[in-house]
Order: sequence, then structure tokens, then C-alpha cells
Amino acid sequence: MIRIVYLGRLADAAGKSESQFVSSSGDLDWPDILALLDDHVREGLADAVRDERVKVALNGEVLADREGLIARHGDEIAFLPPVSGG
Amino acid sequence: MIRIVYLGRLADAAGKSESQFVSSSGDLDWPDILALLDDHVREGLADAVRDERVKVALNGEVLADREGLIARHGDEIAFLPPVSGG
Amino acid sequence: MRDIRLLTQMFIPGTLIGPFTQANPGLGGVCTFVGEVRQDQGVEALELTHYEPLTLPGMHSLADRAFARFSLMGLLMVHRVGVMRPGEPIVCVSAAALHRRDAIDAVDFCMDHLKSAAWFWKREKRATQNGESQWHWIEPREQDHSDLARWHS
Amino acid sequence: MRDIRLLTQMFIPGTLIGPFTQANPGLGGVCTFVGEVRQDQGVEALELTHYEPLTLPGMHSLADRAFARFSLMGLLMVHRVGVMRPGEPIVCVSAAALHRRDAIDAVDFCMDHLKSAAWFWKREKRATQNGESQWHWIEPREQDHSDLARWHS
Repeated sequence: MIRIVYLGRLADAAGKSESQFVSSSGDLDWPDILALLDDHVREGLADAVRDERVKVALNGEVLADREGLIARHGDEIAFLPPVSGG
Repeated sequence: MIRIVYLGRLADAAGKSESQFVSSSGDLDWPDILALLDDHVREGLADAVRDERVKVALNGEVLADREGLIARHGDEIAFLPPVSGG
Repeated sequence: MRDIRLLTQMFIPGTLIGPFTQANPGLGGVCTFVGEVRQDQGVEALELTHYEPLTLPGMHSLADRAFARFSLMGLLMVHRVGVMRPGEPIVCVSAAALHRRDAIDAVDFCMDHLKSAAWFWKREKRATQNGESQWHWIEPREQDHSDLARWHS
Repeated sequence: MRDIRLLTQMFIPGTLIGPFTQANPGLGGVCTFVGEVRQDQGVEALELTHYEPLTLPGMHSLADRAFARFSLMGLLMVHRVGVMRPGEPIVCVSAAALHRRDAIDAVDFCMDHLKSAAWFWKREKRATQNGESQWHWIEPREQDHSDLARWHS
């Protein structure tokens, strides 16, 4: 099972704050995950996540190269839009 | 009667925190006051007050030109050395 | 003395600052900043979302940088998450040092980073024309970015 | 809300800051600096002398300049005079504003001016080799002058 967490505006875009996927075919790479977002969460979510300002954390570590992401069973992925303060 | 107040190090130089003078001959100017300090308060006090960094207040107003000071009966003069913080 | 916390419940800054000051005997100065939810026209509530695995470690890393950059005796950094009402405190940063410059600058540094470089997402619930309320995400102000840039030299 | 005071007796900053914050409803942030007598080696007491006809009007004039320079809702400026022991508070400046930048900068501005441009004369009572104690006048540090110069641009 792989857990995906949506923060800030992305929770609105996803319509929920997290999803869980069971990967029957093993590891998931970046294109696999974007496809899952559009097909199983909400149409357009993949585009929202593609925004260059969205950072990706794997198990609590922000990835320097998000497109190199490989998610395995038990992993937690977080999509982090720009922080908002003020 | 004219009251003179010594602040900071000048209270040490004067050996007291204030003096009072009765001016029998009317108003006192800057040279009169310096002479009084040396003769009636403590030798060397006039020199301490001549230090350019010492400011002079007349009745609570700091004088722009201290050497133009004229003190009259009822006036209060304060000698203000550089302030000290830290 | 170092005290870094995320709080999910309302807090009273005075109850943190007194003990913090006592815990740093010999200090020369303490600077404290408390931020509250402003009573802006029509704002009914503020919600701060965080991501636990990043937000608290990020605050600890910020505290490390403050200790490395300034001569501090102690640092208190407390941030609320969850839903808050106008007038409630959001953040309290307090720095104790021998000299005021370090205490004041450390608070300034921490606040600038908490405001625009910490893992918080903020939205406001505002009244609408028709009497209902809607949530709106808040973007950092330009001022927040320029404040932050001061520390990069 | 503006509260400027010279105090001849020991005070507890928390008892001033709580009511001050309450007196400025709708604020976005409050910054507070409290300076205490440091527990420096051998220092037994600190004495602050003031000249009443200049010192308090000078603090009011400083408050006027802070209100003119920053967008403030309130300013609290309390300074002790007389003899103080290590650990006792000397000064408390608190500024309330809609935005943190104004609150923090106003406190910084007031502290820099109180430290080296206000009418206070400060001396310390220090232990000597032979077991007696002596008073020593304190000069402003070079840092105090450079801190003050920041505001002249």
C-alpha cells in the first residue's frame, strides 16, 4: 500500500486530504503516479501536481528530483504546494 | 537663588549632586558660573564642565549655545555629561 | 533552554514566556513576538494546516540555524495549527541572550522564516455577500519574501 | 494605546504586557523587549540616574517619533531608575501593530535610542580585590552607537 497526502490547495484539487493505493504491479514511478491521480482521484489533479512549484516528499524527505521518484509498498508521498503565510 | 544639578560623573567631580547659589549681584553668565564651581564647589569642577561633550540645560531645556547662558534668580541649571548605557 | 512546539489547542503566551525567562538565568535581554489572528473585516476563522513529518523537523532546523547565527541563551518557538478565531495567538517566538541585538535579530529571523519558508498552509474563512462563508487560501505577501531575503547575505 | 513610564520600584514585565496587549484589540502582532541587569562577574548592583525635567519628556518625544515612523496601534515604554540588583528588569518596550515588521522595528528603534540617546547615566557597583565594592560609570559600547546610526538614513 502507498499513501498519498495532499496539502494546501492540492487537498481542494483532490477533493480529499489523502489517498491510498495498492500497487499490484510493484513499484510506482512518477508517470505511474500522475496517471493514478487523474484516473482514480480526480481529473486534472495530475496537472495541478505538475506545477513546478509543487514539491514532493517521500517518507518525510523533500525530493530534489521529484521526477526520479520511485514509490514502494509502505511509502508515504506528500504533494506540497507553495506554503502560505502572511 | 539659582540651583545647579550635576549628573553622572559630574556628581563625582562635584562631590555632590546639586548646589544652590544666591546671586547677590543679579544674573550669572557662563564665566561667573565656572568661577563659582571652582571657588565654591570643588577645584577642577570648572574644567570638568568645560569638556565640550557636557551639555547644559536651563530649566529643563538643553541649550544650543551653552556659553550664552544667563542664569537668573529661580533658575535651575543642569550639567549633563555624555549619557551612559550598555 | 530550547522549547519548540506545535500546538493544536489555544494557548496563552504569558504562560510560556514567564517560565522561559526564568529558565535562562543571567540573561541580558529577552525579545518576544506574539502573532494573533487579525480581526480583518469579514474574517471568521483561520486554519493552519501542517504536514507533521516536515513541519516540526523544519522548526527544529530553523532553531538550529538561529542558534548558529546569533549568540543565544534560549529560544522558544511555539506555533498553532488547526482552526483559530480572530484574537487568538498563532505564534510565539521568544529569544533570550546576553545582548539585545542577538535577542531581537533572532526573533526577527525566526518570524521571517516561519512566515514564508516553513511548512504551513493557511486559509481564511470569510463571509460572502449571501451570508454564507467560504474558505480562501492565503498567499505570502511580497513583503514576506523581501523580509526573508534580508537574511541571505 | 500609549503608556510611557519611569519607575523607581522593581516591576514585573508580565503584569504590564498582558494588559497592554488586551488594550489593543485587533492587533496582528506584539513585539516586546525586556532588558534585565546581567549577572556579570563581580557586579553587585546597577544604578540608573535620570534628570526628571529631561528624561521623561525625552521618552515621550521618542514615542512620538516611533508613532510617526512606524504603523503602530500601541506602544508601552517603561524604564527603571534607581538601584537595581542582577536579574531585575531595567526596561520593557512593547509595540502592537497590524503587521510584525512595524512591531519588531519599533521595539528595535526605541531600544537603540533608549540605550545611547536617552537621558540616563548608568553605573555599576563591582567587588574589588580587597573585598570592598566600588561604583564605576558605564560608557556606551561602540555597538550601541552603530546600532543607533542605522536609523539615521
